Parts: sequence; C-alpha cells; structure tokens
Amino acid sequence: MAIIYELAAQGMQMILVLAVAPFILGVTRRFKARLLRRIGPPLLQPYRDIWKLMHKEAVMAHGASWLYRSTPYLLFASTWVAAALIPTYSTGLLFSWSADLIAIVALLATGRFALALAGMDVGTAFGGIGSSREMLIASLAEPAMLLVVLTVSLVAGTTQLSAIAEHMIHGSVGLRVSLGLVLFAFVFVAIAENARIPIDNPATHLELTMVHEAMVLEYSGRHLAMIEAAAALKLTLYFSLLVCLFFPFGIATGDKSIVAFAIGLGFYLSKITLLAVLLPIGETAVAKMRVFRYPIFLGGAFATAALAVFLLFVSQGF
Amino acid sequence: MTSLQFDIAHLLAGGMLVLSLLLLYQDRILATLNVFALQAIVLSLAVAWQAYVQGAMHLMVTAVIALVVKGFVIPGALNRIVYRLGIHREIEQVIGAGPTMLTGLGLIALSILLVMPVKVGVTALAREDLAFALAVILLGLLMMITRRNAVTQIVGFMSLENGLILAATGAKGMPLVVEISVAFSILIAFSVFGIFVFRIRERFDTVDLGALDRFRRERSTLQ
Amino acid sequence: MPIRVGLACVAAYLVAAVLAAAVGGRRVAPVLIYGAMTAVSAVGLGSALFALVTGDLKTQLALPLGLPLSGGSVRIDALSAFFLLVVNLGGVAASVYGLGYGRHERSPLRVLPYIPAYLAGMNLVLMADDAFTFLVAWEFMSLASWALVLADHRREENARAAYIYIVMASAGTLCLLLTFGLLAGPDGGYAFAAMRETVEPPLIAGLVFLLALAGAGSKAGLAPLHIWLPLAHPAAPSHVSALMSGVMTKVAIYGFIRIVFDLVNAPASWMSLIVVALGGITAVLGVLYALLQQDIKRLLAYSTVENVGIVFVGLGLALAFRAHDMSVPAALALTAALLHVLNHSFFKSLLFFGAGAVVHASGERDMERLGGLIHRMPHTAVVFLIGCAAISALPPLNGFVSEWMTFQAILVGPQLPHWGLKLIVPAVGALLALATAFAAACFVKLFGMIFLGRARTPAARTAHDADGFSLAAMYGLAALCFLSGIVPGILIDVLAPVAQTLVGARVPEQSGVAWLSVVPIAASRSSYNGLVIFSFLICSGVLTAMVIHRYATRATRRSAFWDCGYPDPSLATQYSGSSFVMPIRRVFGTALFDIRETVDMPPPGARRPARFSLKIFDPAWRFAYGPATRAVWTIAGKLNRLQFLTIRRYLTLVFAALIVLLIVVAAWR
Amino acid sequence: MMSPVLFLLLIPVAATLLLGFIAHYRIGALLNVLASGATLATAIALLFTERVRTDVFIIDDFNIYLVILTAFVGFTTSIFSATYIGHELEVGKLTPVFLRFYHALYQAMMAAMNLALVSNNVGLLWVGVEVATLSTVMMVGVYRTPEAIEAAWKYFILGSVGIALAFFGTILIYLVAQPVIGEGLPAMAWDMLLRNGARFDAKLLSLAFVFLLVGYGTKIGLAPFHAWLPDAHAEGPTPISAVLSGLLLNVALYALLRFKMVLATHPDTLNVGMIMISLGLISLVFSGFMLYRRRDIKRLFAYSSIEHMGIMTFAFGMGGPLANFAGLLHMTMHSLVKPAIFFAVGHIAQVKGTQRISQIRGLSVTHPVLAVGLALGVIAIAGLPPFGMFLSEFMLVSSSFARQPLLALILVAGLLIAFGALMLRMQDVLFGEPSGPAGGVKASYIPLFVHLTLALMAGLWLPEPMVRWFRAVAAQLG
Repeated sequence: MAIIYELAAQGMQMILVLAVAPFILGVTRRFKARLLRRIGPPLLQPYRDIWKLMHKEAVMAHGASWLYRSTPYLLFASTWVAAALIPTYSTGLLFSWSADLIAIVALLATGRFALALAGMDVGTAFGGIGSSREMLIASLAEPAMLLVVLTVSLVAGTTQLSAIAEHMIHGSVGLRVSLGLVLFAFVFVAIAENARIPIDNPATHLELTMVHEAMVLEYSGRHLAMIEAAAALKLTLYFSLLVCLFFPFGIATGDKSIVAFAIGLGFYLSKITLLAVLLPIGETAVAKMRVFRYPIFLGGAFATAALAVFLLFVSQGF
Repeated sequence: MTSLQFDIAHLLAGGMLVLSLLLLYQDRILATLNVFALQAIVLSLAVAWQAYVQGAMHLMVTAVIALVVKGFVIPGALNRIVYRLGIHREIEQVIGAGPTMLTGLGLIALSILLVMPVKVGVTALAREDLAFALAVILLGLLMMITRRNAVTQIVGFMSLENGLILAATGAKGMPLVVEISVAFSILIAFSVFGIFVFRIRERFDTVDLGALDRFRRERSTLQ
Repeated sequence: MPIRVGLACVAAYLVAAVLAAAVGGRRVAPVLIYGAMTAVSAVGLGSALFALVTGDLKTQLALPLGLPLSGGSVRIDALSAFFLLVVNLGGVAASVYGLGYGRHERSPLRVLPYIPAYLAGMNLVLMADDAFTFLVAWEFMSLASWALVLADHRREENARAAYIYIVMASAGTLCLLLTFGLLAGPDGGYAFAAMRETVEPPLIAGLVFLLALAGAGSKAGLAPLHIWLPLAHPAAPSHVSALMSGVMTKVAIYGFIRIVFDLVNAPASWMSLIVVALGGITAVLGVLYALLQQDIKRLLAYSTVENVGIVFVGLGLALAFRAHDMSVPAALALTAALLHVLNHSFFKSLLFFGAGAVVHASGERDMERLGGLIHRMPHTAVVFLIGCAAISALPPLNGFVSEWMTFQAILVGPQLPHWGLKLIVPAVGALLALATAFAAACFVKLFGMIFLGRARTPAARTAHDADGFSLAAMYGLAALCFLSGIVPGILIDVLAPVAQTLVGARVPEQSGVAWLSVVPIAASRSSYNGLVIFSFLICSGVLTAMVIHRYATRATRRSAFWDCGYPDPSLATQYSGSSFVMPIRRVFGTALFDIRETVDMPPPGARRPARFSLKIFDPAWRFAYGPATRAVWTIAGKLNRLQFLTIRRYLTLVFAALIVLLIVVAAWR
Repeated sequence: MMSPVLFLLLIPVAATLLLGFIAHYRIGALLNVLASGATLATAIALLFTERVRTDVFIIDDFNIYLVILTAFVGFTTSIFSATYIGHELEVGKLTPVFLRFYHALYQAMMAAMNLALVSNNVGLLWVGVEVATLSTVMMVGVYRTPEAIEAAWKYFILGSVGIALAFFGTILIYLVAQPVIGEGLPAMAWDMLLRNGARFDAKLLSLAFVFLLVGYGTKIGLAPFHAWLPDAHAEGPTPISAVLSGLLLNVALYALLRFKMVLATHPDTLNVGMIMISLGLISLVFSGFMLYRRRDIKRLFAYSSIEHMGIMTFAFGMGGPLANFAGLLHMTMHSLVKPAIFFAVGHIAQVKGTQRISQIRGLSVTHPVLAVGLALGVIAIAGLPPFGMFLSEFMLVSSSFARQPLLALILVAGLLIAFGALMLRMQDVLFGEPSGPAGGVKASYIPLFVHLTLALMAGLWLPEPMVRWFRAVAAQLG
C-alpha cells in the first residue's frame, strides 16, 4: 500500500513538472513582452504551440537519418527524467536517490550530446554552427557547475538533492557568503544552459547569433514540439533546482501527508513563478553577447564559484 | 754488489737518459739517427754490464742484438729511407725545442717522484735503473708525439723500447728477457719495413696534394 | 590453480607466435592464429574471473627460469587478477575482431606472429613476482608492440613513430630498472616479497616513487611523457591499436599501482599531490589535443591520454587518502580508478574497432574526407555511437559511472588534513569537468564528421559495413558498455578484494542495495542508479513517441533541407571538423599550444580560392624533446671530429691519459 | 704430461704451419674449420680432466670458460669465414696468395689467444696477447686497399706502444714480486702472485697496474686508447672483425682482470675501481655519441664494441658479487652476440655490395632471414630481453644504483644514448622502401643463429656450472 502511495507521489511529481513547464515559459515570455511595452502572448500560448506542432506533419531533409528522428524523444525524455528527479514539493520521494546532483547535470549533457549530433545530421552549415557553439558553452559551463556542486556538497555534506534540501532547512547553515557567491555562479550557468540572453536569444533566427535555434533549425512538426517541450522543461528544471538548493523552505520533508505535499506544492509553484518573473527583468537589462565573450561571462561564474570554495575552506579552517 | 759496479750501472743508465734528452733536442733527422745509434750502443753496454754483474750470461745476447740491430742496421736502413723517400731533412716539430725540453725535464721529475718512494725489498740498483728507464720510456713517447715525421716517430719508439730493455735487464733474474728483446727487434724491423713499403709519412699532415685528396676520399669512404 | 592456467596461457600464446611465424604466409593463417588466440585468451579470462570471484588467490609459483641467483617467480593476487581480466578481455575482443579484420591484412607475417607474443608479454607482466621477470615481460611487450607499429613500415611516419616509441619505452624501462634497484638494495633482493618486507627511508621512497611515476607513466602516456603514444598507437593495425590503447596503457597503470601501492611502504602527501595534479593536467591536455585532431585513430589515441589522466587522478586521490589513513575514501578512489580502467578498455577497444572498420571500408583516416557513413555502415554507426556516448561519460552508460565515482572521491577530497591537497583537489575536479565537456565535444565531432552529414568523398560514398566477426566483437563490447553502466554494482563488488588488499578497506557491499543502485559511501551522501535512469529514459521516450504517433500524427514528408532559407547543395557548405572545434580552439587552444592560423586571401579580382592553413605544435616537443634530440646530435657532431685525428694525435691522447694516471699514482699516498 | 692444455696450443700451431703452404682455398678453409673444431674439442675436454697447475700453465674457474668460449667462437667464425671468403674470392677482392696468409694467421691468432688464456705466467700472457695483435694486424691489412693499409698501420703503431707499456708494467710486476717470492718463473705465476699479493709493495704495484691498464686498455679498446679499433673492424675482412670484437678484446680484458685480482689482495693499493669506472664510463658515453654519425655499418658495430667494453670495465670497477657477476656475464654475451652481428653484417655487405648504411634500405623485404638475424642481434646487443645482455645490464644497473646513484645515472644515460643510435640505424637498414640488389645469399646461417640461440638461452636460464664459475671468479675479483 505504502509503496503505491510513494509511487503515486513520484508519478505526481513527473506529471507536475511536465504540466507546469510550458506555463513557466509562458510567464517569462509574457513578462518580457510587458517589459518591452508589448502585450505579449497569453500565458498558455506555449501549450497551444506544442499542441499545434504535434499535429503538423514532420518535414525531414533527404539526408536525415534515424538519429535525427529519435533525438527529439531522447532529448525530451532525458530532460523530463532529470526534472522529475529534483525535489519539488517534497524531499525523499521514491526514486529521488536514483540520481544525485552530478547525475542530473550529466543527464542534461546526454540530451545536449544527442541534440548536437542531430544538428550535424543533415549536413548544413547552420547545424554545425549550432552544435559547435553549444559544445563550447557546455565546456565553459561545466567546470563552474562542478564547483557549485562541490561547494553545496561541502556545506551539506552530500550530493543527494533531498538531503541537501533538508540540510538547508534544518541544518545550521545560516547565511553564508560562499552560498551567496555560489548562487550567483549557478544563475550564470543556468542562463547559459537555457540559452537565454546574454548568451543566446531564443526568440531570434538571426543567422550569426543563434546557438540553440541553429541546431534545431531543420526540425519541424512533432519533433520540434518535443524540442520546445524539452526546452521548457529544462528551464523549469533549473528553476526548481535553484529553489531546491538555495530556498527549500516550505518543502515537505518529514511527514509524507497529503497536506504537507499541498503546502510544499504551493510554495514551489509560487517560488518558480517568481523566478519566471525575475528572469525577463534580468534579460531585458542586458544585451546579447558575441560568441567570443562567452568565456568572460562564464569565466566570471567559474571565478565566483572558485572563490566560494576558497572562502568555504577559510571559514571551515584548513 | 760493490759501489763501483753500482756506479758504472748508474752512469750508463744516466747516459741513456741524457742521450734521449739529446734526441728530443735534435732538429735534423740524420743527427737524430746518429744520437739514437749512440743510445743503442750505450744500452748494449749497460746490458752487458748487467749481464756481468748479475752473472747472467744469456743477457749478452740481448746486448749483442741491441748493438748490431739498433746500433748499426736500423739507423742505416732509416738513412736509406730518408734518401729514398726524399723526406726533407729538417724535422717539423709540433712544439718548439724549448717547451719540449721543459716537458722532458718534467717527465724525468715525475718518474723519479714515482719510483723513489718504493722501499720494500727492491735493490737500490733496480730502483735507480727503474727511474731512469721510466724516464727514457716517457721521453721516447714524448718524442713520438712531438715529431711530425714517421721516421723520427719510429726513432722515438725505438728509444722508448731501449728504456724497456734497460728496465728488463735491470730486473734481477727475470725470465724471458732475451726472447722478448728479440721479439721487440722483430717488431721494430716490421715498423721500419712498414715505412719503407707503404711509403708512410704522416698522411694527413704532410703538405702533399695527393695525400690531401686521399684524405678527403677517406672522409667520404670511411665516414 | 589460476596461476598455472595463466602460465599455460602465456606458453600457448608463445607457441601461437612461433606457429604464426611458421605458417604466416598461408591463407588459413589468420583464421588459425586468431582462432587460437580467441580460445587462449578466453581461457585466461575465465581463470582470471574465477580467481577474482572465488578469491583463489595468493598462489605463488617459483620458476626454474629467470634470475640465476634468486630465480624467478610468478604470483596472482587480486590486483593482478583484475588486470588479467582486463587484458584477456581485450585479447578476446581483438582476436574475434581479427578473425574478420585480419583477413585483408596485406603482409600477415609482419602482424600475426607479434600479436600473440604481445599478449603473452602483457599477461606475464601481470603475473610477475620478481623484478627481473617483470622487466623482461615488460620490455618484451614493448618489443612486440614496436614490431606491430612497424607493420606498415614503408610509411615514413610509421618508422619515426616506432623509433620514438621504442626509445621512450626503453627509457621508461630503465627508470623502472632503477626503481627496482633501489627497492632491491645493493645485495639484490629482487623478489617482490622481499621488497614488501623492507621499509624504505622517506628519501629513498620518494626517489622510488618519482622513478616509478616516470617509468610507468611514460608507458601509460602521462603528460608530458605522452608524446610517443599518439604517434605509435594509430600506426599499428586497428585491432592492435585497440590493444595498445585499451590494454597496454592499463598494464602500465598496473605497474604503477604495483610499485607505489604495494612495494613502497611509505605513501606521502606530496606524492599524491603530484599524481593528482599530473592526472588532471594530462586529462585536459589529452582531450584538448584530441579535439584538434583530423586523423580518426590519432584522435582516439589522444583521448586515451585523457582517460589515463582520469585514472591517475583517482589513483592520486587514493594515495592521498591512504597517506592520511582515510581508508574508506581511499577504497572509493581506487575502485573508481580501477572501474575506469575496465570501462575505458571496453569503449576504447570498441572505438578503435569501429575506426578500423571505417578506415578499411573507406580507406580514409582523415575524418574531413568522410561523412554520411551512418547510411552506408548502419551497424558500425550504432556501436560507434554507443562507444562515443560511453567515453563522453553520459548516463546511463559505463563511462559515467566511473567518472561519477571519481567525482565522489573528489568531493571527499577537501576533508583531507593537508592544505595543498585541499586546494589542488577542487581545482583538479574542475579540470576533470572541463575534460568531460571537451570529451563530449570531441566525440560529437568525431561521430558527426564520420557518420553524419553528407559523404564528402567518393570513398565515403561507396563504403560498406564491416564483416560479421568484426561486428560481433563490436556489439559484444557495446553490450558490455551498457551492462557495466546499468548494473555497475556487480563490478564494484568484484573490485572489492583489490581495494581490500591495497588500501585495507572496501566500498560498501553493493549487492545488498535496493534496486541495484550504487552507493559509494553512504546512501544519505550520494547514490546513483543506472538501471532506474535507463528504464525511465526508455519508458518516457518510447511512451511519448507512441502517444504522439497514436493520437497526434505520424505523417512525415521528405524534402530538401531548409537551412534557414539558404539551401546550398554543394558539399563544401557542410561544417568541417576544424571549423567545428574553432571556438574551443580559439578560447582554450591558443593558451596551451602554439597554434598558427594563416589565411591567405587572394587580391581582389584574382580567381584562385582563399586558403586557410592551421598548424598546431605540442609544447612538449618544442620545449623538451626537440632540444634534447638537437643536443644529442650536436654533441655527436662535435665528438665526431675525433674520428679524423692523425696517429700522432691519438698517441698524444694515450700519452696524456698515461701522464694523468701517473700523476694520480704519484699524488696518491 | 700430455694434458689437453698442450693440445690447445699444438693444434693451432701445427695448423698454422700447414696452412702456410696451402694455397688452395677450399682445402685451406676446410683445414681451418677442422683445426678450429679440434681446438674446440680439446677445450671441452678440459672440463673433464683435472685442473692443471704448473709454473707455465694454469686452468681455473676464470679461464676455463673463456678458453671454451674462445674455441667455440673461433670454430663458428671459421665456418662463417669459409663461405664469406669464398664469396670474396669470386668477387675478386682477395687473391689465393693472400688467402694462404689469411688462414695461417687465423690459426696463429687462435694459438696466441689460447696461450694468453692458459698461461700461468704474466710474461707468457703478454707474449700471447702481442702475437695475437700482430697476427690480426696482418689480417686487417689483407685487402691491400689504401684504407686497409691505413687501418693496419694505425693499429700497428698504437698496438706497439700498447705492447711496450704493457711490457713495462709486466717488468714492474716482476720487480714487485721478486723480492717476496724470489727470482725466476714463480715470481711471474698468477697463483703465486695472488697468494703473496698482500706482502707486495703497494706503491710499485699501483704503478705497475697503471702501465698495464694503459697497455692492455689499448687492446681492450677503451677510450681514449680506442683509435685503432673502428678502422681495424671496418677495413679488415668481416670474420676478423668478429674475432677481434668477440675474442681479442676479451683476452685483453681478461689479462687486466687478472692483475686487478692481484691488486685486490692488497689492502692499501691505489683505488683501481674508481679508475676503471671512469674509463668505462668515458668509453660508454663517448662511443654512445659516436654511434650517431656513423655511415659505415661495420664501423657502427665497432663503436658498439667499445661501448660494451666500457660497460664491462665499469662493472668490474664497481666490484662486488653482483656487479662482477654481471661483468662476466656481459663479457660472455658480448662475445656471443657481437660476432653474430658481424656474421649478419658481413653477408648483408656482400649481398648489397656496400657497407654504407645509407645505401641499405628495406632489408626485411629483400632478405628476410638476414633481416631477422640482424634485428635479433641488435636487440640482443642493445640489452633488450629476452637475451642475456638484458640480464647482465639488469644486475649491473640495479646493483650499482643502490651503491653509487650518480655513476649509475651516467651509466644509464650512456646506455640510453647508445640504444637510441643503434635502433635508429637498425630501423634505417631493415625497414622502408627496399633499395639495392635483392639477389639470394650464398651463406650458412648456422653460426649466426647458433650464437643468437645461445644468447637467448642465457637470458632465460643460465646453466648451473656457469653460475658457479661466475660466482667464484666474482668473489676473487673482489
């Protein structure tokens, strides 16, 4: 009986992230439009887009191989699984231990790997550009991400997200400089990973500025739907990761009662909606960067994270 | 042995040493040959004296060989070679006479330094002879390397070998000395023969165009 | 029992070698020899597994041969059993592959006799229990592989590679010889048992460590001693390259572990510091260099350098923890390193096999001249993709598991009570993360250039898939990559005795853990479950696809590609490998290597195309090896003058020497 | 007393006299082989007769295996020389007249070397070494080319100086022994010297050793006394190069070691070990560098002989049971492997018609068997397993590094330098696009591969008696 309840809780979380992701995307778009003095699309527009795309026929280039067809599903699946393994409204769900923070990052890398290959499958110039730049960004972002993980795990003594969340709530963490720095670095990495301004602009198809869009340029129909959904999921994933790592308050930890879940859910939704509002504010404040300025952006993230580690040593004593 | 015998042996050995210094000093081939002949004769005297003193008559053979072969035959042969090969009479020395002499004196000092501390058992005679012989040997070697001309080098080698015979005969009751002295004479005969047959001068040094091309080709073929 | 079987295997290999030398010319020879090798290495594999699982170990055996004074002896303990497993697994795979691939060998007599000899050498190294046997086997291994590198000796660069290889190899052997000299002491206790007994003073221990690092590291390809590796490994036939990269480097690592963990009794922090730092640097340099390669096999060879670096990071951490008596983390780090050794032998062999199939099918080693092979060689494409994903450390494949465990060890690192390590370990962690990202980029490039896009040359257009045996070998390895990625717990348990013997602890029992997940230290700290992840991925992916195809639409239309409205059918518009890595090269490369990019643009009106040329120099060559070789040649040239002195001058030499000696005598009292 | 020892001398002497009169090549060669075979038989017979010890002759652990080795290599070389010289005759490089000398001198040299080895008398030893030298001088000049004569002359002059100095050393030894032992032969007998060494005058003994070192060092070919060696090896007929490297150098080294034994018995003589070590290292490093610029293949291996003599001298200078054992083993292996290499090189030079390395390419394509022979030989001489030299270098390097780290490092550096050069040249010759004639070889591979097999065997398993001899001698060498 209990196991079924646990399964249900886990399944609930899978459904939740899938369901909420397009909404979050919609919120960001809407707010960005508002900040730019436009009306902007309705909040539920992403759902409609995905639905529409799913029912269109998929147009594929002649040279496209099985890899090209299967990539969207793999990308979607990996992002979805990763997102579903991050504690949202409750810690210690049934499968929460099956992947820790590092594994989740790696799962996203799997999706990226597949997508980069798909970008090169047809053999166009743009696909190549996209894949190549995506890989550059990844190689810049991953060291910073690892240092973030390192700091968090040093503070919490674990890389299990549930455990981290619980430790952040109960444990005598207090306000730490290093955690603040790490938050900063994490946001930078998240921006880069989600192809947002200033690294990339999801709304443009201007040849030389595209990264993510260049990779998926050839995609259409249901495949494109999958990719769009995956992108939305990824954004949600990073939001909930941020919430889980740094602001886990309100999440259901001890008791696994419906009530606790409900409270946690409420907190979670409000927190990520807030983030979805904050993101466009940041985005409208800055301009898109040239490719060869990425290192400075992400190098900054890396330096901050490194500083965080160092400060942590100082505060803990060598 | 009496001091007289000792003194005579000493005198003869010393004479040989002086003569090799003289050899070192010579700058004309023919004179060199003559001095060498003289040294050989003194050597034969010394050996004979040793034979008499030690009562080892077989050493007389060595003495005679030294007298005949090195006193007369070989210098004569070398004379003919010098005429035949038209080797110019002045000897090009590598370093001047003065430094050579100084080096020679240094070598003599070294050899005395080496032999003098020897105490145990060795008779004074043997020790003196040894010092002189060592000096003669080193001087001969020095002569070989300070002369550019094959003939004079052979002379140097022979005076070196004189020193050897001196030492060998000085060693009381040493077996095989005679045989070995004979062997040495043969060796020297070979070398003279070699010069004569193969027209050997110092190849690379002689200012002789043919030799120069040979030299180049050697570089290319050997190396 | 296993030790006897092992010796029998060595003997059988040698017999096979002689046989090959005898019948090599015949048409049946490849089938015969490779068949025999398959059987023998299968037996070896079985006995190694048996030894490791049943723990029928520590069986020592004195040999009638070997060192005249003390005699040789062989022994199998957990460590050597594990590495025997690796070697013979590679042996089986390579032999099966060879059954197909070896048939179109141009001059079999230059290959067939040496592969069994090579395997014999590697097996014997792992079983040796005294310095002499060890070094004989070690150098024999080098010699056999040297001959294999020269298999295609008419190509100038192969001869050069072989030369550099053999010189570096024997330099390494001399280092190991000095190591053993120190360990054995002046009166020659060459048996490993005796070496274990003696406790060296710290200075000697440090010297031993450095020499062992140089000796084994040069064989394993540790920077900056790696330069021979990317030259030699690709030069050999592909299944031999697989053996060299996938197996021989592991034997070198074994040598390092054997000496530093087993024979030396005083681990110090500074040693571990050096190893960890070198490992991290090697990993990044190796993969960055791999990223810049055009030649398929050379790229793979450089990526071997990277993985060796990762392994050495694990080993260094194990040393560090051991030096500070933290035995459980030490066990974790060591297990991670060994697991990575095993995994790397899987996917590197797989990748070299695939490369061999591609090279054979297209006759091209330059990936810029391939493309679109996924249509021509579907099977090879599948297995190659699995290999690429595995080596890029992507879950749920095996490469990720071992790197994940290494990261876990790194996360424990800051607890070390040594400030140097405290600072180095996180830095190295960042380096490893960088290396992982680069590896992903590198293998996206590799697979993309070879198999994706449109065929760039007729050769690529007419390629055909590999034969049955080769495919069997490759599929087998791919399956292993999957299995050890999904249920790594079993392997970790198999590795437990090794860690137990070397660092006196083991990672927790994995077979008890629920849902077969991996728990390196404690479930509360970190855990990973490849099986769940894999099944989730499959379920959700397949489910989604089915749902969409069933309820939405499955309609598909083929057309020309869109390319943002600028469709240009000419092949030249495809992204090339060098352009793919251009951003990374610009950002990271220029700092580490000196890279010369030159564009000569024709003047306006000229008809000729513009040319872009790219030159990359390895700093190791420019700053270490180049000067050294030049120095040797100049000295040789100067001394060579002595060849042409006159007799008189030679006599002068003799005279001078004599005088010097005489003065010595005169001066001596 | 008709012990085998006498036959060791009588057989070659008789053969010399006989061969002096035989102009016909086949009969001469056959007789040469037969005589060498008989010598080998007698040498082996030594094993089963009781050890001889008179004032003139002595057989002990040290020289018994050297005698057998010498006889063996002499025998195999005579077989090789039969085919080799046959080819030279066809080509016309040699004329039967000189051939008569050649065979006679070959036997003379064997006799001289045997004399040097079995004599119990420092004077006889000296005579033996010198006669061997002179006979080889003649053989080196046998081709009568300007280069050959040049080489022979160089060899002759330097050799004679060496002779003279060695003789002076011998006189000194007598002088030092005579007061203690008394006049006459006993004062020159090995065993007497060994027994009474402790009572000799240390100063004079050291002086004597210096002269002996320079004198016999010239024969060993240690730098800087090596000058004659490369030319003699390169210009003489290949069998002679083989015998020179394999045997004559050994005999000279043997002599030097005997004297070192005598010095070892005396507590406060000069530190001979250090001198030998430095000479050995100089020779090793010097020849290691010289190997790089070689263009003549025989000269290349001549320099490698200098290198290995340096290694042995280093080993014996280092002393101690392990190092001495290694030195003796190295001595044996070198005189097995180096002749083998020269056999291979000789045939290669004949089939390719040149000794220039640059003109020999891709041998493994045109002449696989020769290529394998050369490859194995070089691998063995470069000290790679599973050949015997690896064993000796293993013991030498490892034991000396534990005692004298710095010296051992120089040694290792030298080994590596030499290795690099040898491998470079070997690859040049064996691999790449084949060049030069691909004609068949009229040669017997038996000597070559017999030598290599023995070296291989020694690398894996040393027979018990040899180990016993080596250890005994190693103990004596101190």
